[in-house]
Amino acid sequence: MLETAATHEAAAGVSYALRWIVALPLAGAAINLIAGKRLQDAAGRTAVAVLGSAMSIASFVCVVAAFLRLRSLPVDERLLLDTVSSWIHIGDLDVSIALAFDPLSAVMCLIITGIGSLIHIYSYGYMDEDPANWRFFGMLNLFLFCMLTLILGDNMLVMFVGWEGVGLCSWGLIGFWHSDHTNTAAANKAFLVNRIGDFAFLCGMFLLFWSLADSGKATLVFRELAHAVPALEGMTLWGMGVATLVTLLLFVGATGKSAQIPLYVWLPDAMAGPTPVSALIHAATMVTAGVYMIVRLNFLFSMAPFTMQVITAVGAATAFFAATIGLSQHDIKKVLAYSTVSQLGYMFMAVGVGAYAAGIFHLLTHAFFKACLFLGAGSVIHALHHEQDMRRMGGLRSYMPVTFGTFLISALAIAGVPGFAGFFSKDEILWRAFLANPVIWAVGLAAAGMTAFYMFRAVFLTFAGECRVEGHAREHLHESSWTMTLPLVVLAAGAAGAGYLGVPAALGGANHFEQWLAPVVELEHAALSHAAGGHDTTLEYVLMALSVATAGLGILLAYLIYIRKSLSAATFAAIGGGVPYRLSFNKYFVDEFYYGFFLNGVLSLSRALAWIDLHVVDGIVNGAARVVRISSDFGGAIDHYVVDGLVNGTATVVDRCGAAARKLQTGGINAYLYVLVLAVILVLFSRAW
Amino acid sequence: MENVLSYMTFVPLAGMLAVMVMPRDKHEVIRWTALAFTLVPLLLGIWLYGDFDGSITGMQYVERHTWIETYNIQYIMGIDGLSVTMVLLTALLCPICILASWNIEKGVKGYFMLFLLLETGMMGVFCALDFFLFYIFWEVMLLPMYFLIGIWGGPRREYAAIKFFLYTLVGSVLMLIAMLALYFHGEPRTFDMLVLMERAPTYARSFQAWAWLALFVGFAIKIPAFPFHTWLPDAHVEAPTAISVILAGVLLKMGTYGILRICYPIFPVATQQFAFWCLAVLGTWNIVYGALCAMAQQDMKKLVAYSSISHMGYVMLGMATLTSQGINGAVLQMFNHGTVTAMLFLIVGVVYDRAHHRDINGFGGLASVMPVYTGLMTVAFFAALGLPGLSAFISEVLVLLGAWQYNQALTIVAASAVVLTAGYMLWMLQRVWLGPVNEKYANMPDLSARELVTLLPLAVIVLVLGIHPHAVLDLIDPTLLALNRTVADAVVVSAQLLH
Amino acid sequence: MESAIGLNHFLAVGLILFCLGLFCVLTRRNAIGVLMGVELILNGANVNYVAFSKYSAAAVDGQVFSVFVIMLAAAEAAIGLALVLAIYRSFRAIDVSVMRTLRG
Amino acid sequence: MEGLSAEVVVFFFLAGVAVVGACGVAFATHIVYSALSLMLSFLGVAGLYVMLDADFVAGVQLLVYVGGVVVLTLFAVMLTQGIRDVKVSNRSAGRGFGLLTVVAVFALLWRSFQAAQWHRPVEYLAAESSTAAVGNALLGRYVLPFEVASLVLLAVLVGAVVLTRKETAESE
Repeated sequence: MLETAATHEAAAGVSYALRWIVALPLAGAAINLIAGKRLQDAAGRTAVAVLGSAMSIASFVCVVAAFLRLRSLPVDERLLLDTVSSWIHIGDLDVSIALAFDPLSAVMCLIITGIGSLIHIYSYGYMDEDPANWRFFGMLNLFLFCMLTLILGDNMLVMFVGWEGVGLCSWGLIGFWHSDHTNTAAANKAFLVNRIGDFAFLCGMFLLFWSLADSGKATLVFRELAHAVPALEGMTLWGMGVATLVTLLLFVGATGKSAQIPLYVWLPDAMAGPTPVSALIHAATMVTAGVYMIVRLNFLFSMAPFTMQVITAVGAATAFFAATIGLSQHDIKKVLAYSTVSQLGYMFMAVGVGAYAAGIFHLLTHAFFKACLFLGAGSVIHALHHEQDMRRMGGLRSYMPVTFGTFLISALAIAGVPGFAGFFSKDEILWRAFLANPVIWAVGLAAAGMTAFYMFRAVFLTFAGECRVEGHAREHLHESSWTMTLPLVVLAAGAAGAGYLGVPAALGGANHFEQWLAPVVELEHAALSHAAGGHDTTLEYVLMALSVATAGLGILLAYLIYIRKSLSAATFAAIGGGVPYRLSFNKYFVDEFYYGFFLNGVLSLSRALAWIDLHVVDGIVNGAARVVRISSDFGGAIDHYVVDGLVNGTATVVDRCGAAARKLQTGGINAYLYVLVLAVILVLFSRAW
Repeated sequence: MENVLSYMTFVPLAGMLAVMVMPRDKHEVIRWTALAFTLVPLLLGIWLYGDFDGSITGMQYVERHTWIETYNIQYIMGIDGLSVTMVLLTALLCPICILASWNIEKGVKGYFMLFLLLETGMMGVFCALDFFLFYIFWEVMLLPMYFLIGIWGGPRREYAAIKFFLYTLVGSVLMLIAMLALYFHGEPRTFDMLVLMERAPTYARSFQAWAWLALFVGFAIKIPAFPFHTWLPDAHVEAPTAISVILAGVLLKMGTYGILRICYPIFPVATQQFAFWCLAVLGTWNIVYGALCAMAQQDMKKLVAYSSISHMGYVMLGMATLTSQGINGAVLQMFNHGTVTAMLFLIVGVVYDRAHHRDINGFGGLASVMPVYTGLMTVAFFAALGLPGLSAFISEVLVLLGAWQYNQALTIVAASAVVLTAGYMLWMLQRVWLGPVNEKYANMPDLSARELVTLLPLAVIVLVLGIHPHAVLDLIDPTLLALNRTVADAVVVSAQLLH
Repeated sequence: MESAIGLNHFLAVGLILFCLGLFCVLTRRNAIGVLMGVELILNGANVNYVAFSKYSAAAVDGQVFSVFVIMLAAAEAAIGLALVLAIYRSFRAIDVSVMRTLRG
Repeated sequence: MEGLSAEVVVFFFLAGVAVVGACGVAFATHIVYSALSLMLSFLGVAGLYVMLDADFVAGVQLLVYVGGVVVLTLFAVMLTQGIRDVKVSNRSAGRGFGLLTVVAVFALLWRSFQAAQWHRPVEYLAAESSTAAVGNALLGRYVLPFEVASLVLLAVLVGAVVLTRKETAESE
């Protein structure tokens, strides 16, 4: 009893009007999606863009205010709560529409609304030719709403609302230019693949809920879960620990949302959407939801070492394979997409080895530099009238200096060049991976090297060398407008400087970031720090040097191939008879395999069942009807010749009589009356006498 | 307002009489009259919604009159948490359907007369508490439906109507047998369901089993559960839009309603005995089978019809679980499916009115042509595929949550339908609304005000119930909990009686 | 006091009216004449009713019945005459011996 | 004879009026005369009702029959053939056979009521107005038939209107 009382006290939190953070983007979305078309027709696209951006910025301001409030609280009590209303209360299930704001959500919300606002501003410039700005900004606002709900949700079901809601927005924005079936197909693919993950997520949630209900602690509220999950210890289902099963199912959900093997296939296709969407949803925010969810439930995942190993392995494998695919792509957005998949792999690797804070840290830095890269790419694409093939770019440095500068900074950051944001976060992950398993570290290192290579391949192909732009696009080459470059500059600043939030102790930093997150992930963090056996700083330095060297190697290689041309890309492509190159270029044929195996399988099954339904199930019904009809025909024959024969015979007799009697029918009324009266007389006489 | 249920039931009948005496060529007058007479039950329904006490488990607004004394047949009307949702759904959908029937030009008078009679039948089924009365209303509703499909339907309307009629008639016959068996089984003879429920513990196991199965088949045809479902696609394809809406929105619910109203409390032991195979397994199969069949359809209405089969599977699965989440989810799903599918059929009806065909591959790019329509369509489609925040999600999640406790394997199979449902819904959406604009339909007008009025209230309900499901759950929860308990306790009670 | 006029007197009047009405019905060829005969028959019956009402313990039942009969007679007259008009329109005659077809 | 009491005189006068009127209906050669005779007969019958203490019925008889039916009949006569058209007015057929039949009926019924043993009331009812009693009966025991009667009248009303309206619809 005492323990539960204490639990409740700890979970009390400070009441704070968090609802405005989500309500403002929702209002923007509602206005723009319902009345936006008229607004745009009446007041021009600026109106809808300003409305959308204003809501986003206002939300950001609210987040900052909440963040400041949170910081003012003592470390142990850093929790803001806002219960909007009750939602579902049936039996053991008691779920409220409630929002919670703790250090982890604070980081996420700042990223989402901050970068989100920048991207809103950027979009104003990027979407200048599109007639449906209202829909675009409405969907972006709706996305912010859903994403913030996902992050702020106080329980798993509210989180799930956001979880699927971002899927909806992603669907709507990937297929934004819906008159082209390539885009809508990509949108559907994204939604469906996500749904597979959601299906597992739901099952995981059910299992978790009922397992806890068995121990009398049924809840889906994160704060309470932290105290309830130890009850799962020792429970098994289908020969597996319940904790393991739950976390595995949730992780499948995460692979769907965060594009990990095996459900990563939708993300590269999702590049069909407008570039700001790719930057916001498919790089900086939505795809990191899986990482966030695992960190949010870190106490649960820490109970399942097997799951953690699976996560680490999947993360590392994804990081590596996606990087190999990125090496050979020509489409600049595809390169960035695989890079995103790869970087997400890093994050999973981190959380898999229990380095939750490092995972979130990388999430943060990645949000900056990847958003910047995407927006930079978008700036280029916009300038080139929607040309995305790097083979038809080149030499843009002189035309678009700001874009080039910011792109370069971000590329340096993602490559892990010391001093830039990516260096700190990536190094932290590799260090923790090494502590857990050197093989994982080696894979991560290789991926880091490849990342450096393909990012600089992209930089060199796009901005350096001679200009290969053709047609009249070349004549109009120019730097983008300030609404587009301003976000680039801000993000590049982040890409350069965000790393200093979490400088590791080995480099003399205090790692503010990790400390900030400590209340959320403290248990595991403390445990692992001790497992590391104090601070083997020498080893850390060695590893750091190695990773920097690898990155340098990657950059050097790219330089040699694409600037100096002293090495030929063809040489590398020909290695092993060209098989590795073709595998990489064709993305290991995974799409084709999925398409042929799963999609066709389901479609064939559905056609077969529909055929069975029409011909067998309904056939039986119609057959039964036919049997009845035939037997009724048979009965009809009997009826006709035997039964009806009798009837007809009778009828004939009646007919003859009728013919005779017909003569009585004169049609004269008086005659009838006579008959009537005489009959009455007859009757009465017979009675009277 | 003690007789509110009778008013709700018989006002449409009065409307039918009113339409009957009108000249047949005064179409506008007939339409407005029909609308007025369906609005009355709606207004009463709104009042009822406010007045109904959800915390009471028993019957409310009970009216009890002797009807045919010789056979102890009574006129008993009353609603509890289970039926109130259905009554409200019926009251809501009927005016919408009248509006959706506005452009019927053939035999206007007959159409609206039959429609009003249909509403009386439906209301009666949900309100009647005397089994005989229930049966009468059940049949009353059948007849207009037959004519509405058979006269105002599509090219194969006669086949569809006869199929519907015969199928339902088979169900009715089985129900009649079970009803008479119940009647003759106790002293004093009665059709009073409340009395029959009290007698439940006295029924022998084998009697319960046979009667339960007879009733189940009768109701399963209506749900429709595999393998009795093949009348549904045909009926839907041929029926006019409004009739499809009623068919999917209200009539299908009568099957599951009947099981919950009659099979559960009167035959609790048999319910427990058969719940797994007949409800849970069959329901799960319905979910997956319906979804897969839907995916292969080329006709928009057929697709929606199969999706109905799939969604009704959730209801069966939910009520089989006998958990509070499952059964609440099931009844909520009945309501939500009523609104969502109504929207889907109305949406299909809109394009059908304009293009006169429903071939999924024959359209394309409607989103660019009809933005308002597309917005509402998106709400309906995403509600149908269970997007959180919209109504159907709550009910599906409750059903699946309840089912998980009941049987994990079935739940996993059933839950896999979330992927399939998303698949066929989005695929249809993509083929019809997205993509390059089909030149043939480039000038299709957007929704008219009348069509907007039919769709908008439903969309609002779908949104509101997604955020505030207790608007319905508060009405049904206590009743269903009591029902759950009845069934759960029955085995114990009957065991005690045997000793 | 025993009255000189008894029940039988009234019954006799009723009977005479009835018979004259019957005669009328049987012999008239004019539809309106037939209808008038029917009225006479009904009057005869009514006289009987009222007389029975007076000379029996059944209080006013007979009178009530006669009221109903009058009502029905009026109704019958109205409809009958309307029919006659309608028939006249199609046959240009109201002679019942001319109306021998059931189709208009 | 112990003298003709006023009652007897009045009875025979009224009965005579009724019967003479009826004879006129049956035997008049002109249909208009028949109709007028009918009115006479009705008046006689109404007088008989008064004698039978049935004031209310008498009143109804006057209103409905004399005021309504006869007028209606006259109208019908005029509308169908015009008042001056005497030719096809009131042809009768088979008078002899008809008379025979009627006499047979008369004999039969006369015999019946003469032979009948009528139950006499124990107390001879006082000669007082029975209107109140009729009123009570109509709205008490007989309220349902009374209401049904009103429905019938309504139907008649509508029916008559329909039958007559059709003429204008067709002729125009």
